Amino acid sequence: MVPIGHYLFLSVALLAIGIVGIVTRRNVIIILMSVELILNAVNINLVAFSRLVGSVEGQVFAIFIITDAAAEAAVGLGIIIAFFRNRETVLADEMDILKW
Amino acid sequence: MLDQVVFYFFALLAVASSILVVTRRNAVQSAIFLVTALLATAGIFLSLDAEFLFIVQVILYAGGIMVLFVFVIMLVNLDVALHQVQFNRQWMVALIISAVLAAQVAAALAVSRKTLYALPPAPAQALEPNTERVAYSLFHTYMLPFEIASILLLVAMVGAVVMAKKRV
Amino acid sequence: MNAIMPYVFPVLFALVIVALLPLVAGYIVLVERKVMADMQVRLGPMRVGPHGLLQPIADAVKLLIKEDIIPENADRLLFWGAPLISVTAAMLALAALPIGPFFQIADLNIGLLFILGISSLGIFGIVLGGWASNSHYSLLGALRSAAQLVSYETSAGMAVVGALLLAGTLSTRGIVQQQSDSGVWFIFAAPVGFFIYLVASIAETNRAPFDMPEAESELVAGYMTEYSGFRWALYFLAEYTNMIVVASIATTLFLGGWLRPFANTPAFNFFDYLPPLLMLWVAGYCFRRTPKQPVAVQKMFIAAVGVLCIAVAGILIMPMAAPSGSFLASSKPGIHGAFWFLFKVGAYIYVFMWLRFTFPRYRFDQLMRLGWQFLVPLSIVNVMGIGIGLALHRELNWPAAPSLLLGVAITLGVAAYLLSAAEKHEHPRVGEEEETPVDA
Amino acid sequence: MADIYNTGGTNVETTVLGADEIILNMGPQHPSTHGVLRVKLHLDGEKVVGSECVIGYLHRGVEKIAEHRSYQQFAPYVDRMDYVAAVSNGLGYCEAVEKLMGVEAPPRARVIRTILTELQRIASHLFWLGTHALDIGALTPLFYCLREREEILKIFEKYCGARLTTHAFRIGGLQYEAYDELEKDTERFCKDCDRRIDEYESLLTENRIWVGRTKGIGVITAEAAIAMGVTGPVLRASGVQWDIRKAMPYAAYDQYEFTIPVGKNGDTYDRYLVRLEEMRQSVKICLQAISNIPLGPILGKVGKVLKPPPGEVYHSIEAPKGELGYYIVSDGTTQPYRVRIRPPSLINLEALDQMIRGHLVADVVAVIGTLDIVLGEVDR
Repeated sequence: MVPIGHYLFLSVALLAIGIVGIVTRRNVIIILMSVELILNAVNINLVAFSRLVGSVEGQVFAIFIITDAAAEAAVGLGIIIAFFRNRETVLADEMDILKW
Repeated sequence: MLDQVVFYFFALLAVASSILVVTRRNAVQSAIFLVTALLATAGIFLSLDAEFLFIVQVILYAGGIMVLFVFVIMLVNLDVALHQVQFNRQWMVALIISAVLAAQVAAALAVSRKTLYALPPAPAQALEPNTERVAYSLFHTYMLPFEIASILLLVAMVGAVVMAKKRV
Repeated sequence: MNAIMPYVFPVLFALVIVALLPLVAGYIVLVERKVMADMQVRLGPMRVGPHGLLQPIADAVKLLIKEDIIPENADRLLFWGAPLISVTAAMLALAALPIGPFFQIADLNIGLLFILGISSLGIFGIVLGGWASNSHYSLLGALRSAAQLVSYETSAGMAVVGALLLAGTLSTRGIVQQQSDSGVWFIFAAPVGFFIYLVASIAETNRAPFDMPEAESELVAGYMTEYSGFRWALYFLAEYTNMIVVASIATTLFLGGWLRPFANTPAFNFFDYLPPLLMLWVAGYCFRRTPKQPVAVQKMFIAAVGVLCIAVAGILIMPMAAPSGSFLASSKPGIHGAFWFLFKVGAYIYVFMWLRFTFPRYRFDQLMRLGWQFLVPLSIVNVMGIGIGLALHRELNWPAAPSLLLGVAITLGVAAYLLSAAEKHEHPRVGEEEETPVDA
Repeated sequence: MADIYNTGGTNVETTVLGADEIILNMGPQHPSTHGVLRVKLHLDGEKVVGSECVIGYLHRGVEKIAEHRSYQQFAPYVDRMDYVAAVSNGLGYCEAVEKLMGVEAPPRARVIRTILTELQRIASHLFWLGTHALDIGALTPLFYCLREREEILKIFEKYCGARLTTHAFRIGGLQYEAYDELEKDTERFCKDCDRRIDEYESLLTENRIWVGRTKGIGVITAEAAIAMGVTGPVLRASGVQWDIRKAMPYAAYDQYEFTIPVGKNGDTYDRYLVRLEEMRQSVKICLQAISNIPLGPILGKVGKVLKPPPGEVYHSIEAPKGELGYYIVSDGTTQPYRVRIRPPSLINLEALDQMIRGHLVADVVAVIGTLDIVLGEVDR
C-alpha cells in the first residue's frame, strides 16, 4: 500500500481546489460541483484509513457521504432551477434578494 | 511498484481534472472534468480494495448525480452564461485560504509523521469479501444511520420536486 | 515472469474482443436488416457478396472514408469526445461477462454491478453529443435520452436485484454456477423479473418501441442528427455493443449463462449434439446455395462460409469424440458453453429485432409513465415477492417451488392491479367502447 | 392511478409566449412531413403552443397552366396533383368538363370509371396506412400495404399502361376499352384485400401502443370540422355523415349499395378506423360493379375539338382525401378561361394548427400523417 500520507496530500489538494472553486467562481452550478469535489476529498481519506486499519467502517461512512451528496445535489439543483426560472441567472452574486 | 504507479496515475488524473473543473469557463466541460475526477477517485478506491465503494462511486456519483448536473446545466441557458464574467476577483482570498490549509496539513503531518507512518497497513485480506463486509456493517452496526439516510433522501426528493416544480 | 502470467490470457482475450466487436456489430446490423426484410416480404441486402454477406464491410469502408463534418457552432472538444465516451463505456462493460466458463476477462467480485455501472456511463456520450451539436433536434434527443435512461435504469436495476437475491452473489460466474447447482434457470424462478428486465433493457438501448432519443420520424436522428462518418459509426458501434451487453446480462442472470438446456439431466445429453448439427445444417445450406450464385467470387465466398461452419462444427464435436480425461475432452464445457452463451445472446437480440419491426413507437410521456408508474412499482414488488418466497423457503423450510411460486403469484397480482388501474384511466367514461363505425 | 397508457393531453392549453418557448422548424426536409411541408412549431418544452404551415415549395402553377392548354391537353396535368390518387383527379376533371359541355359519359364508361376510382381509393388509403404507421414508428405495415397497392397498380398498368399518373379517362368517357381480364383481376384483388385488411387490423387496431398513440390525438369536433371546411375521412371521423358519392352521386355510384363509415370522437384513431372501413366498402363497390358491366360504347358524343359554351361550372367528387372540386369558367374558346381547383389536402391541412395545439412534437407527426396530405395537391 502507498504510504498513508500520500492519500492525505491528495485529499488536501482536492479540498484546496474545491475551496478555490467555491471562492472564485460566480456560477452556482460550478460552486455546487466544487462542493462535490470537497466531499470526494473526504471520501479518499475515509477509504484510505479504512484500508490502513483493516475495517470497513470508513467505507460505510463514505457511502453515507455519497448519499448526502446525492441529496445535496438534488435539492441544490432544484433551487438553481427555481431561481433560474425567476431571475434568468445562475450567478451567485446576483442572488441578492431574500425573497422572490 | 504497481500499486504506486496506479496511485500516482489516478491521483494526477484527479488533481488535473479538478483544476480543470474550477477553471473551465464552460459549465458542461467543467461537469465532464468533474466526472473524470470522480472516476479517478473511484480508481483509487479500487486500488484500496474498496470494490463496493468503487462501484457505488461510479453508479451513484458519476452515473447518477453528474447526469443530474449535466441535465440542469443544459436546462439553464448557457449561451448567455458563456459571455458573462465567470470569475469574481477573489483569487487572493482563495490562494490565502488554500495556503493556510496546506500549511495546517503539512504541520499536522509533520507532527504525527512518526506515529502515522509507523502504522503497518492491515493485511490485504482484511477487507475480504468486501461487499459482504460492507453489507454486514451497514445493516447491523449502522442500521439506524442507514434508515436516517434513506429518510434524508426522501426529504431531499420531496424538496427537489417542490423547488423545481413550475409555479402554477 | 510469473507475475505477468495471470495477465496474459485476459489481455489477449480483451484484444480479441475489441478487435472483433466492430465486425460482430456490423454483422448484427446485417442480420437485423435480413430479419427485417424477412418480416417485410423483401430480400434485404443482396448485392455485396452472396446474400449480402459482405455488406457490413462495405458499410464500414463507406463510413470511414466519409467527410468528417463538425458543425460551425459546435463545442468541438465535446463533439469530438462524446462518441468515444459512448464506445468506451459500452466496451468496458464487456470485461466482466463470462462467455462460457473459460472465456472471461475478469471475474470480479462485484461483476454484475460493474457491468451495470460502467454501461450507465454511456449516457454521457449521448447527452454530450446532443448538446455539443448545438442543434435543437440533437438537444431534444439528448434530453429525452437522459431522462429515459435514468428512468429505466431504475427498474432494470431492481429487476436485477430480484435475480441477485436468488443467486446470493454479484460475481457473474457465481450467478451461473448457482443456476447450475440449483438446476433452475432464474427465468423460471423470477419470470416477472425477466419480463421487467426485457422491457427495461430495450428502453435502455434506445431500441424501438422505445427509441425516443432517435425517433426518426420526429427528431430526425435525435442526438446523432449532426454526426456523420466515423463518429456516427462509433455511436452505432456503442449502440450495438450495448445490445450485446444487456443481452449478456439477461443471459447470465435469467437464462442460465453458458449452461445448455437441462444441463443436470443425463437423459437430455443428446442436446450436446445440437450445436454441431446446427452448424452442419448452416454449412449444408451454404453449399446448396453455392451453385446459384451469379459470380465466381461469390460462389467461392459462400463455399468458404460453408467450410467455416464445418470447421466450427468440427471444433464443437472434437471434445465429445476425444477420450475422456484428455485435454480436448476437458475443454468441452468451455467450447460448448461459449456456443450456448452466444446462442442465447443471439436469441435475446432476435427478440429485440422482432419487437422493433412489430410495434409502433411510444410517445415520450407514455414511455415515462410506463417506466415510473408500471415498471418501477412492479420491479419493487418483484423484489419483495422473491424475498417472501426465499424467506419461506430458507427460514420456514418450505419446499422451494411452491414458495417461489407464491412470490411470483403476488407479483403477478400486483401487475394485474396496475394494468387494470391503467385501463380504468384510459377509459374513464362508461360505454365509450370503441366499435368500427358504421353508418347511421 | 397508474395510467401507463394515458392518451395524452387532449385539452388545449394556451401558454403565454414565455422565455422557454423555442421555435422548431419541422421540414421542409423532414422525414415525416410527407414531402416538402414546413411547419413552424412554437414549443414550450416539447408541447406545441402554436404552429404555422409554410407551403408552396411544390407550387407548379397548375391552375395557370390550364389557361394555356386545351381542355384535352390539361387532363394529364391534374394527375400530377394528388399523385397518389391520379385516377380520382382525372375523374373529377373529366366530369366537370362534361358537365360544362352538357354531355354524359355512356353507362359502360361510367361503371368502369367507378371501378378504377374505387381501386384508386383503396390504393391511396393503403399508401396512407403504410406511411401513417411508419410515422408512428411501426415499420412493417408499410411493406404489406405497398404489396397490395402493387396489385392495384398492376391493374392500372394493364388498363392504360401507366401506373402512377394514369390519365385513364377522357372527357366524354374512357380513353381505352377495358382489357379482357379486368373483371377477373379486380375480383381476385378484392377477394384478397378483405383478408389483408384484417391482417393490418391484427397488427394495429388493438395494439396498445397504437391505441395510446392515436386515441384522443388531434381531436377535431364536428362543428369545428365543418367550420374549417374539412372533408373526407377527416370529417366523417368527427361524426358527420357527408360523402359526395351519396349526397350528389356521380359516375355510377347511385347504382351500388355501400355505407358511409363515420366515427365518433374525431381523433386519429377514429380516422384510422374510418379509412379501414372505407377500404372495405370500396371492395364491396368494386365487387358489385364488376358483376354487371354494361356493354356499349365507351365514349360519348364529343368532338375532337372541345368548345364548351360560355359559362361556368363547379363539380366535385369524393376523392380519397376528401372533396376534390373543379371550378371551370369557359369563354367559349378551346381553352378554359379559368380553372380553380379545390384540393382536399389543402383545406384539411388548415385544421392542423387547431389539432396539434397542446400536443407533443411526436403527435404533430401523427396528426400530419392522419390528415393524409399530399403536397403536390396542397401546392399545386
